[in-house]
Amino acid sequence: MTSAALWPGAIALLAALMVVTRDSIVHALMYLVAMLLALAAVFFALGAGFAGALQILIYAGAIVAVFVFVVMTVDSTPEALAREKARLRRGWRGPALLVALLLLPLFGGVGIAVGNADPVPVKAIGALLFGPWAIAVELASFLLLAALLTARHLARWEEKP
Amino acid sequence: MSLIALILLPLLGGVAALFAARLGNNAERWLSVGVLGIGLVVLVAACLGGSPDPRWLAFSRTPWAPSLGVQLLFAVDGLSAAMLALSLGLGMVAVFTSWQTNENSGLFHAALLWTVAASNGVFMSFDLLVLAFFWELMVVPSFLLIALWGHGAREASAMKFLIFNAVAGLGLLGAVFWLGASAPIVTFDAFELAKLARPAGVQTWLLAGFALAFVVKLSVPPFHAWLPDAHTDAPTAGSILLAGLLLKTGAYGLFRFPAMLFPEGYLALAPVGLVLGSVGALYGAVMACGQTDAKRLVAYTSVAHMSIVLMGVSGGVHFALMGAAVEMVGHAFSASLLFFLIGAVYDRVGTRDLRDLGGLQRTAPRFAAVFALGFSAVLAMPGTANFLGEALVITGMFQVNWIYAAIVLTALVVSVVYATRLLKEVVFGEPGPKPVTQDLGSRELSIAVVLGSATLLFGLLPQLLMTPFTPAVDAVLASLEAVRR
Amino acid sequence: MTALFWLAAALFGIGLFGMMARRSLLFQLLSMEVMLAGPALAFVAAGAARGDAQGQGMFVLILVLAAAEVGIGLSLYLRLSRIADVSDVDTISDLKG
Amino acid sequence: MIPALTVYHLLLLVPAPALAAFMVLGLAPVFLHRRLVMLIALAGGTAPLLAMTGMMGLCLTGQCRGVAPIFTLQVGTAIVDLALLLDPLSMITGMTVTLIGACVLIYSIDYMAGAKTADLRRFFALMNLFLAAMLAMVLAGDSIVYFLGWEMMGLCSFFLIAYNVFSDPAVAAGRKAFIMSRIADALLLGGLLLLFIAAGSVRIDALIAAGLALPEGQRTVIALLLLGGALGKSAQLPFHTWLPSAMAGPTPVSALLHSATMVAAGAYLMARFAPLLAASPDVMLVMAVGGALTAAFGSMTAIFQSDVKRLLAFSSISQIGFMLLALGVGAPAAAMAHFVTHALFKSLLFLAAGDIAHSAGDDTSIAAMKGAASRRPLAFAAFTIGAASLSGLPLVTAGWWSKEEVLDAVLGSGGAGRALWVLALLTAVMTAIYAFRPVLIALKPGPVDAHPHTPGLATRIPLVLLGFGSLTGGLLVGPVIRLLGGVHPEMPAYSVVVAALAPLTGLAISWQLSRSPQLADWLAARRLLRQGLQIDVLYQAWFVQPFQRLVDRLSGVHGTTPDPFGAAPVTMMLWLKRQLIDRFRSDGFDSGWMALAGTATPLWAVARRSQSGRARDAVMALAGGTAGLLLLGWMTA
Repeated sequence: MTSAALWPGAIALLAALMVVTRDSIVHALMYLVAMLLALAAVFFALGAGFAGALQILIYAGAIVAVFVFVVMTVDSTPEALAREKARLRRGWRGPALLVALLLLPLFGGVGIAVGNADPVPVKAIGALLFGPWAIAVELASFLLLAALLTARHLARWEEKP
Repeated sequence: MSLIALILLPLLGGVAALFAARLGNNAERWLSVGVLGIGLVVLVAACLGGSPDPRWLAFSRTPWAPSLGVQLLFAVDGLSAAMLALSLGLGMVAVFTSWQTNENSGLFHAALLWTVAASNGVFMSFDLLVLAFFWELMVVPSFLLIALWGHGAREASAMKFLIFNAVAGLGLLGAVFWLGASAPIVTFDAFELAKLARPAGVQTWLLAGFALAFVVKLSVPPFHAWLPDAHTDAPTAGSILLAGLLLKTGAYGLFRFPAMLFPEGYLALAPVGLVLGSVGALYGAVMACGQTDAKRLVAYTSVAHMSIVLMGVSGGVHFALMGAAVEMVGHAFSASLLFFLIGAVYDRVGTRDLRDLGGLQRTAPRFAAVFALGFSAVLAMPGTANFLGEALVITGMFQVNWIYAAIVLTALVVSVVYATRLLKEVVFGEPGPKPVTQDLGSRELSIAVVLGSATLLFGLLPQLLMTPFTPAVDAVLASLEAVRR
Repeated sequence: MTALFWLAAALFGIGLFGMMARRSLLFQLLSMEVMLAGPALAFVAAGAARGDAQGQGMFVLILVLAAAEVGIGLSLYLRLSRIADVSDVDTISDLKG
Repeated sequence: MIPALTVYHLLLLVPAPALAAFMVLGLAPVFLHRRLVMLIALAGGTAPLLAMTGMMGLCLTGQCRGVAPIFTLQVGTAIVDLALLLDPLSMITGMTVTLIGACVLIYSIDYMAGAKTADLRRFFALMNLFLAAMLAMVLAGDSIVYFLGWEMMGLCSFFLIAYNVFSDPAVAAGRKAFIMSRIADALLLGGLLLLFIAAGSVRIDALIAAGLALPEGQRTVIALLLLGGALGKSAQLPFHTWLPSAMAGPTPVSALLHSATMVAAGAYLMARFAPLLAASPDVMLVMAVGGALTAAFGSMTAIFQSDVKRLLAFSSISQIGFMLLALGVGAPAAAMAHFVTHALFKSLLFLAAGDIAHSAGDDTSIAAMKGAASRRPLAFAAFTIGAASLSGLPLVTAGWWSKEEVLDAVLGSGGAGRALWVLALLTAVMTAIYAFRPVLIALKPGPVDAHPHTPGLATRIPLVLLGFGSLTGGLLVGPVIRLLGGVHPEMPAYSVVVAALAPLTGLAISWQLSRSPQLADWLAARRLLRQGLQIDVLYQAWFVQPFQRLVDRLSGVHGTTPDPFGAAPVTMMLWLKRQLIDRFRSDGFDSGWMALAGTATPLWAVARRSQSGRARDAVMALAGGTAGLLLLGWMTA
């Protein structure tokens, strides 16, 4: 089951790399969709079908759709693309080094005692979310509401910004 | 317990006035008048209620901090009662005087009531630590009155007032601590402390501490420098409280405590008091002749009169003590009347400079008539309480040493010089560059009539004062007599 | 199983790289999505390994967080795009000390 | 407290109407119509006369020694018991005062007609208050009421002299009078209080008895203090300077206060305490000599005056000198008899002079009297009668009878009395000289009436009444002296003849003066004498200016520190502050901390560069920090 997850996982990794290195935002977005779908596959492979389904529906579906709306406002002329490329080329080494330093202890130190367990039924997730975690869920809903209001407020068109 | 109410009423009334000011409709003013009126009723009830000790009209003892020997020990005799009535009554007068003061009126009335509360505490406390507490407390609201609602260099004057009185208060506090600690069981009960024998030298030093606080508050030269400034820059109500109450606390303290606690020290320091008083009586009178500010002039007359009170208190004979007590009351009314009138002139024309004033006789005849009354009182015309007091002091001085009597008589002569000058510059002559066009209104007239008729009443019916004062005077004489023998 | 955690760490690292290296605001937002995917994977993987529902529960919460973040982030982007050059966030430095 | 009423409590009714009139006029805060003001004033002024007449009736029926206690108060061991007293002395003085008061107030109705209502009210209020005060003093049976009246008279005198409040000289004259009489009052108060201590009571009879029991030295001091009070109030040497300036007041004021009644209160005081003074022969001598000198000085100075009112003022000084002379030789009865006649003719002179001055456009100079005989015949006649009485023309005038009594008493006292008698005779000659000078000038032709207002009934009645009194008052002298218990000494005939010749001589000289312009010019040129030897100037230089300099110095007029005595403690505290506090002002600890703070500034400059304000840099720093922490954890694990 783990090995079944590794292939889509590798795809997700590649796709993620492509996301952060593309010049064109549209391409990056496409790779993001790819990465999300690959992750969904990973989830299915791990037996977390509920998570996988949510990943496809909400992430790859809803969130990316919002991104698409925004991306439509971007002026993506060849000059702009060239400028973006030049910028990336100038300053990728520092961040890369930092990330390597960050990952080094993670790869080196993280070990997880692995056991094989049965897939979790969706019913258990529901019982968890609306049982012991009810307060967390409510807080999350507050967060969403707050985000909604904030977004509406920030994006409102004003004559004089 | 009702005696405590005499302090608590104005104290809490002041807090209430802070908030009542928001209600509008002069709520804080009527509240203050009501509180003071209730205070008068309480005072009368307490004095008529009787007390176990025939020496006192009212007596109350409540433990407060027994481990420190501090208690709320209040006693009222005729002298205290007169002073308390004066404080409450003049408080009312002060409220009516400042009916037009609108700026931050809540705090103004609070400060006014707090001054009354603290001086009430001084006038009846016989626990010395509580006395010292009220003594210092008294300074703060008056400081506010001068600093916030005064004129001219009010902050500087208020600071001067505060520094002089707070520093002098340390003398009292130090002596009180010494006294309390020297008793076998720590106590600040003046009656208990009076029973303990002390060497004459110690008594003299302790009395010096007490007297410093009292004499500075009494503003006897050379400790008077704060008074003219404070009076000049204080609002009218502040001047009335200053002249009517605060100076009197000094006189009251000198009257009550030195002979009671330190009879031998009293005898040792009496000549100092007499000399200081006689210098002050002449100095104040001469200084008053040279002032150009009307309020300053009256302030210096206060210095002179309070010096005469000091002489009377230091005299140690019946007439002198009685004269000092009567003079205290007489001066409270006459000085308040003059300060009130000058304040009324200032409100109208915005100046108190004698060179710019004049012509009240022509433009405001009622004003002139009342002014003449205040003028007669400050001159110590027979028929005013001031004359009675000064004549009694002179009589007593003749019994002590004729030189002191001659000095008071000389001061009486000089008083004509400054009083006629005040009258000449303010009432007589042609109206100055800023004439007073508006005569006294009915509110102002009634204040003036109350103050003026009080002066005359106590002058013409002296028994009203002298009968209640007799126990206090006799007590002083008795404790002195015990030592002289 | 460890590989999946390495994968999660790598996804987070890549996202972080994007955050640091890209100067266009939109790219940074995308990178953030990538970053969020890392922990999400780690939670789901751990939950699957233990057979515990909490892993997927956390995923749901992360999902909500991501949704909120995208909503606010994009509206901020729109707002900023009117007053500044959002293709280079380094030009936005009003907080400079 | 309040004792049972007796018939003598009717004495309270004597000053009461005047006091009531004062209260209504002076204190009632309502508008009063002009006529009402006059009516009230008149009632207040004349009712005391009626009440006093009743008391006189009581007195003449033999009940002439009564006390009306008012209230009693215990002060320590002493008793203050206020009372009014009716005895021959107070009866005679009271009658005189009420009579003159009524006449002057009636006269004032007409005289003050030109004044504004408000001023009129003030005038009459003060006149009534004065009358009440004077009567309180006269009828006082104790020193408190006595001094009350005494001081209130001074106060009224001040306000009435300064009645014209817009005139600086008037106000200055008022202040001068008030201050000088206050000095005398202080002396009197001292004397009365010393007596009070000795007696333990304030009743005048008790005071006198206690004073007599005192040792010689103390008694002399007290007598001197009382004499000082009398000299000041009566404007005798050396206090006389205030009276001539006091003529700045309106003429009725001069007539009532500053000639007839208040000024003579000193004589009344001396008569009241006569038994006490009689026990101090030295003081008696001082009083007699002082009185004689003042009489001579006053009459001599009066000769040189150019102003009628000032002339009359010096005349008052001189005549009261006569009274004190009589008192000094132990003849209070003669003194009081002279007080009565003097009050009559001196108020008559003032009232007549006032009317004449009105007709000359309010000019009170002697020169302006020319033509008065034709302008105002009645006033002129009254003035002439007054002058005759003043100079004491024999037999027909009241002045002669009373002056004769004084002269006889002086001569009869023997010893120094003879010298004083000669001086007094000289004074009598000079009195006639100055008294007739204005009369003779008034006979000369002069301008017509400048004041169209003809004198009404209110002017005529007092003039006629007082004129009649000035002529026939001599009949009263005998009874007065008998009532007061005086005896007329048997005198050699020559003294009577000489005394009768003295005024006639003076009249002759005066006649000569008016005929010879050279003499008149010579008189006018004697400035020093006209100004009373310039004693005023001396006082100015000796007392007023040094006092003013002292005041100026103390109040910092010339750049000195104002209020030096009060500034002393402040200066001392500031010096202490400089010495103690300023020395520790540079605080070592504080400067250490400040240095530390100073080094932090460059550090801050470096540190602030790290704040680029770019979000990416913040993210990088965050990532670096996290990486560092993780590496640390990994390597140490």
